[in-house]
Amino acid sequence: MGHDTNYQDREFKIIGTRVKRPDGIDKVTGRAKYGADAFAPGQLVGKVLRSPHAHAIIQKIDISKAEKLAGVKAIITSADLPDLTGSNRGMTDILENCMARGRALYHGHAVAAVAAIDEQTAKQALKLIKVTYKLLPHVTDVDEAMLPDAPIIQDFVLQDGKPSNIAGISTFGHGDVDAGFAEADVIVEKSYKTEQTHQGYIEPHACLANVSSDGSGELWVTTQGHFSFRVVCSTLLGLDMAKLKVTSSEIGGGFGGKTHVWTEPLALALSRKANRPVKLVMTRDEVFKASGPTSSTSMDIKIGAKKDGTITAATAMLRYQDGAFPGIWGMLGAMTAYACYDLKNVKTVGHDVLVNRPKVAAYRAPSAPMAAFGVESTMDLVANEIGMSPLDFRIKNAAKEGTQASYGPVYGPIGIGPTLEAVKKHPHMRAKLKKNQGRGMACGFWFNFGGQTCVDLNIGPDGTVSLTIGTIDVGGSRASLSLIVAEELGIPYDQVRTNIGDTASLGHNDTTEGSRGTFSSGMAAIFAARDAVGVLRERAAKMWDIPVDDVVWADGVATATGAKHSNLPPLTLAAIAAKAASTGGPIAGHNEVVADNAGVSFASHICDVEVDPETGSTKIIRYTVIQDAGKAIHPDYVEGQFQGGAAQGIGWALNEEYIYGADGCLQNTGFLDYRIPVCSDLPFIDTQILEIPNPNHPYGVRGVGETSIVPPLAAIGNAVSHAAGVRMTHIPMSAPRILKAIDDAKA
Amino acid sequence: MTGVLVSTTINGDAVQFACPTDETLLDSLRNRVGLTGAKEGCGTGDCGACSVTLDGRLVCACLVLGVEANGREIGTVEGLVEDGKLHPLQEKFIEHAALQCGICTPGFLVAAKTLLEKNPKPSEEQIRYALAGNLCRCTGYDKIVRAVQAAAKEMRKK
Amino acid sequence: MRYETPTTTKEAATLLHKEKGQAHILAGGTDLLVRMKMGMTEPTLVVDIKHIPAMQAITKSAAGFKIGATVCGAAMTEHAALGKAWPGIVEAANLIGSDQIQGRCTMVGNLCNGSPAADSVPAMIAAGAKAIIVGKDKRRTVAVDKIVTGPGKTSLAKGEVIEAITLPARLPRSGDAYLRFTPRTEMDIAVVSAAVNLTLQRGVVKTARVVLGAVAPTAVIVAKAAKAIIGTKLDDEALEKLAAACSAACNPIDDKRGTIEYRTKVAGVLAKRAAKIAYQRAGGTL
Amino acid sequence: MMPRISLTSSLRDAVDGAESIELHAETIGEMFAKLAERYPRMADRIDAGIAVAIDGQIYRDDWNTKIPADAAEVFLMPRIQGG
Repeated sequence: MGHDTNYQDREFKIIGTRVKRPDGIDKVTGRAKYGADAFAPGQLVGKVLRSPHAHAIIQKIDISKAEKLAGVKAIITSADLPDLTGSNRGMTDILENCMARGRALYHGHAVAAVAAIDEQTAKQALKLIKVTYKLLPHVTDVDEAMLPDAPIIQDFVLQDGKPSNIAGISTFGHGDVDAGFAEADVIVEKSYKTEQTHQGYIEPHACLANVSSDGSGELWVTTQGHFSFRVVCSTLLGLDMAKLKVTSSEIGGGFGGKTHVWTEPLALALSRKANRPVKLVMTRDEVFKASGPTSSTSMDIKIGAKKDGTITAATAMLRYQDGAFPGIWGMLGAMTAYACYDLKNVKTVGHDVLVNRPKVAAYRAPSAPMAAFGVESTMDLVANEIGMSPLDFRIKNAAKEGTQASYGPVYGPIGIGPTLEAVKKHPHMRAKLKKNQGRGMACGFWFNFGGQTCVDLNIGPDGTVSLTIGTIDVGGSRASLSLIVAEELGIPYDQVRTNIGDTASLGHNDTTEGSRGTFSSGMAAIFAARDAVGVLRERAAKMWDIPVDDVVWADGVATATGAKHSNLPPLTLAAIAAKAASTGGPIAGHNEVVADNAGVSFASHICDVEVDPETGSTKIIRYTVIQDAGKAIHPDYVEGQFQGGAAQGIGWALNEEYIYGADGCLQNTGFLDYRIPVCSDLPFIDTQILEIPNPNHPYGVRGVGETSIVPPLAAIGNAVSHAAGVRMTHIPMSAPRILKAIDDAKA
Repeated sequence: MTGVLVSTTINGDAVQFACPTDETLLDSLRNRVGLTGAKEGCGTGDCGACSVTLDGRLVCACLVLGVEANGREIGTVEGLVEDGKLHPLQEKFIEHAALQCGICTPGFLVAAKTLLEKNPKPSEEQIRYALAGNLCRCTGYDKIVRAVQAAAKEMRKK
Repeated sequence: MRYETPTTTKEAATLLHKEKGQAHILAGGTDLLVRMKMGMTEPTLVVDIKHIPAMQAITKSAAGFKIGATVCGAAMTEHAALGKAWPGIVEAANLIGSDQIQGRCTMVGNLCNGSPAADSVPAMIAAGAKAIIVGKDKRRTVAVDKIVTGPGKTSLAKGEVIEAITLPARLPRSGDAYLRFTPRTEMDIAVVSAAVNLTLQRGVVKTARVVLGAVAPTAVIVAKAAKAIIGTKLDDEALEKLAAACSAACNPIDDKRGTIEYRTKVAGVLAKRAAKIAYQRAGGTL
Repeated sequence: MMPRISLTSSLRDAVDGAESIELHAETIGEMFAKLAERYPRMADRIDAGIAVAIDGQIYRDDWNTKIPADAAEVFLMPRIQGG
């Protein structure tokens, strides 16, 4: 506490330079160790048996034959896990999602798990487990799940005292929307649907669990939050938190999907039962069926405006599915829907709806892209109706400092206006379009979070610096954090190495979500470095035998101030470190902080598409991302976040979707039919970083990771409407949907 | 389960391993030879994270049986470094920030190396199509394509 | 699982014939290993045919081309003479998967897998390709369009192995083309596809064959579509008739990859476009 | 001076339907303590997680955060999750 988190305007020496990342060499040589790359002596192979049905009572699980198979060392079902029924609902849901208790709630829901001496034996054992199911009616569509006669997914969910699939209704807004619509010259009302998508990280979930008979354990795992995994796993399995050491592997992508546990508690339980290490790696098929994709949605958007372009009222009725367990996804949609605009009268309602699909998890700015698709598509329609350019219409209504956000509070300084002005000036907006091509733009918002953070900075006897952090590195943050420490200490970047500590070597760190990695660990690193500078000054003072107040630290050296000390040559970090033993011992800096205020973030995207009017096929011709990043510590990796988010949004807009059959089973459980964009699908993605400093970070850093996935759905929808003359209201805008819209428009 | 002994050449070294006949080359490389650079992203040939070369041809190691390697030459990402020096593609991937999480990187490097050996001066479009079998979810491919272009230029200088 | 590497086609045929369990041929493995991974098949015998010299080469003779059963897609792309004579076949084979898949996949595998959406099959049928089939006791040669009888089903008897595909000698002023629709630009399965092979005489289409993929349980030869363009210079009216005939010949299903409506309509669009490309390749000017 | 504390609609049932409340507190922690004392049903909501926006800046965790005497607005909203 007591650290000044306010932004201080300053000239940076190396912040903002494009240095090489420290983990680069391991990652280009194949040496980097990811979740599935670990090995422990005597390790077993873990495998999970999953429900082939969308909804069924599990009447009996007969493991007798499987148990007898040579090489099988442990089999677990829900009976081997604690029954949390009636205790903390959140933990119960997590556990029952990891392993079905009594009822399989979705196709792919785990019902049993096996540990065996090798892959072949484990697979064989799964086949020998006989599960007797009694099929129940299922529902996978969000609108159908809200109908009065829909099959009920969870008994504890009630609306007006009656069983329901509506797990939550969240209302936001202010003003009087009825009065606002009455004032409007133009009102546009439109319904939209978006299909379920998956984060699509290339690395499947993988872990290596090792629980000893004394109740201590280790977990090596690919995760966005090893500290949170420790909390959840130890709670679920009744282990002492301090006795469970969780180490995060290199992470092969997460995007929110690795913020939750899926098979890790099962691996620990298997290891405990078998008394041997268990490696459990999900197949791609399992990742699609049984990790945490995003919601499919159904929405009604209504916007009214005056002829001069002033929006008088806006509403959004949002229905988001949560999968089989309650979540907050509809609520987040309702909070973010109109966050870009300055509205006098606004009301949004988010429904969280249960269906027979996997438990929804966060996916990059969770819930915001869908609501933005509805709102930003309707914004274009209103602009067209009143004869204003969609860009000017947005500029006129953009939120600014002092605007009451549609989700409640009043904004401080924010960046939506500057991104829109940048769109106006961007050469992309003036580029000529050819036949069958169209241009669209859209805006997006995300909150960004900070959270509990803790770092250690240790100075080695040779004066090199090691920073240990507890947030994981999804996209180059170790480079950014080394830059921050080097900047603070005034030393070369190469002299700093950032490592990720395990749960035994640092205090609790919140999960790396909400675009918080560089923001919050960066803040803690600054304070830890300043802490270390204090120690370095003390040590220099001791070496010189002068008062510490006469020592200043600048440009990587301690200098004695004052005429009395003019004969003292400056002491380098290495020189002070070399004498550490005789001046008080190891030199270190520490910081523990709750890094709130990551700063809300806004982006505006411009997109050109070409639509083949005979096949409905859409090609992205040009794409530009403009986003407020606050200070960009390492511009390459800021651009990388912008480009990656945009690419995910493009995939979502055009092709990606979960396809469920009438039997409630997921039909596309691989990368062949769940189509994430390939290299030849995309153009170069232009980026423009706006650096509007975050007033609540010493360097002005904001979260940057998520917002860029928000605008693409609508930007592409708006571009398609200009290219093909049809307004698409169903995501993905696949070729068959576009061709049908074109044909329907002709008829 | 039937096991066989396989004698093969990996990155120029003679290697022997025993494996079940139905095991994939990817599993043999990772679990028996200890080369974990090739990754399993899908196991069905759809992501390219396990790209290796088999007698010089680019393949997905998950779609080759371990036994098929007998008497043949395998190249993996671990073989890209020569005489302790990074391959220009490896240099440029780091320099151009062409990786974020890095899980797809080994596959991209092996695929890009195969491309540049066949076509030292590929167009942007040729690069994009040649790398279409390698999925990346972090970068939007932008910096990957630029890194391959830069490496090609660098290699032409030599 | 037994793994065998015979060195003659007959030896392979005998091994397959004798096997009582689940026997599979392994050439490129790009379908077989996926099915093994997904638990769709658990072979007791896998016969790797890549050690059979008779299957390994592309040869050109007065009779045309012979493409061995283990020749991978990449090797076809690298064969300049084949690409010059049969660009449609090569582009179809080249569309099967990524460069990684191309390093392994074979046209014969693509054919014998029996998928209605197989890319190389419509192109082979349009070209009048034949399959040389070797059994335990005898050899036979059959037109490619007689091989696949339904999704995943072929007319091959137990133990029969396709050794090679033959393509007829190329007449002057001939051209072929293959187009498919996929949601992505690469790494995808045809939602609908069309192959056209034609020969010109003074700019007029003299002979033609039009074949559609992914619109019925097997590839469909559309004789009416060929008839619509024979005797024309591929004017708009002929092309519209061709498209209408193609759409009329479709008998597709609704599935995760496309709708009946979409496949039916786009089959005609692709056939028109493929016809134009084939026409230009044959030396015609539109 | 006593800043007005506004609540998002989903929290209002816990404070007898009030849209806003007048309450003196110097920190977020003190505000939560006083809220829970005055409205017992708020205790569960606070445990479940509430984010606090002070003049537009969102705080999720740090209960020591000072509420400036001249704060124009203190807004209580659901604690949210990111990706």
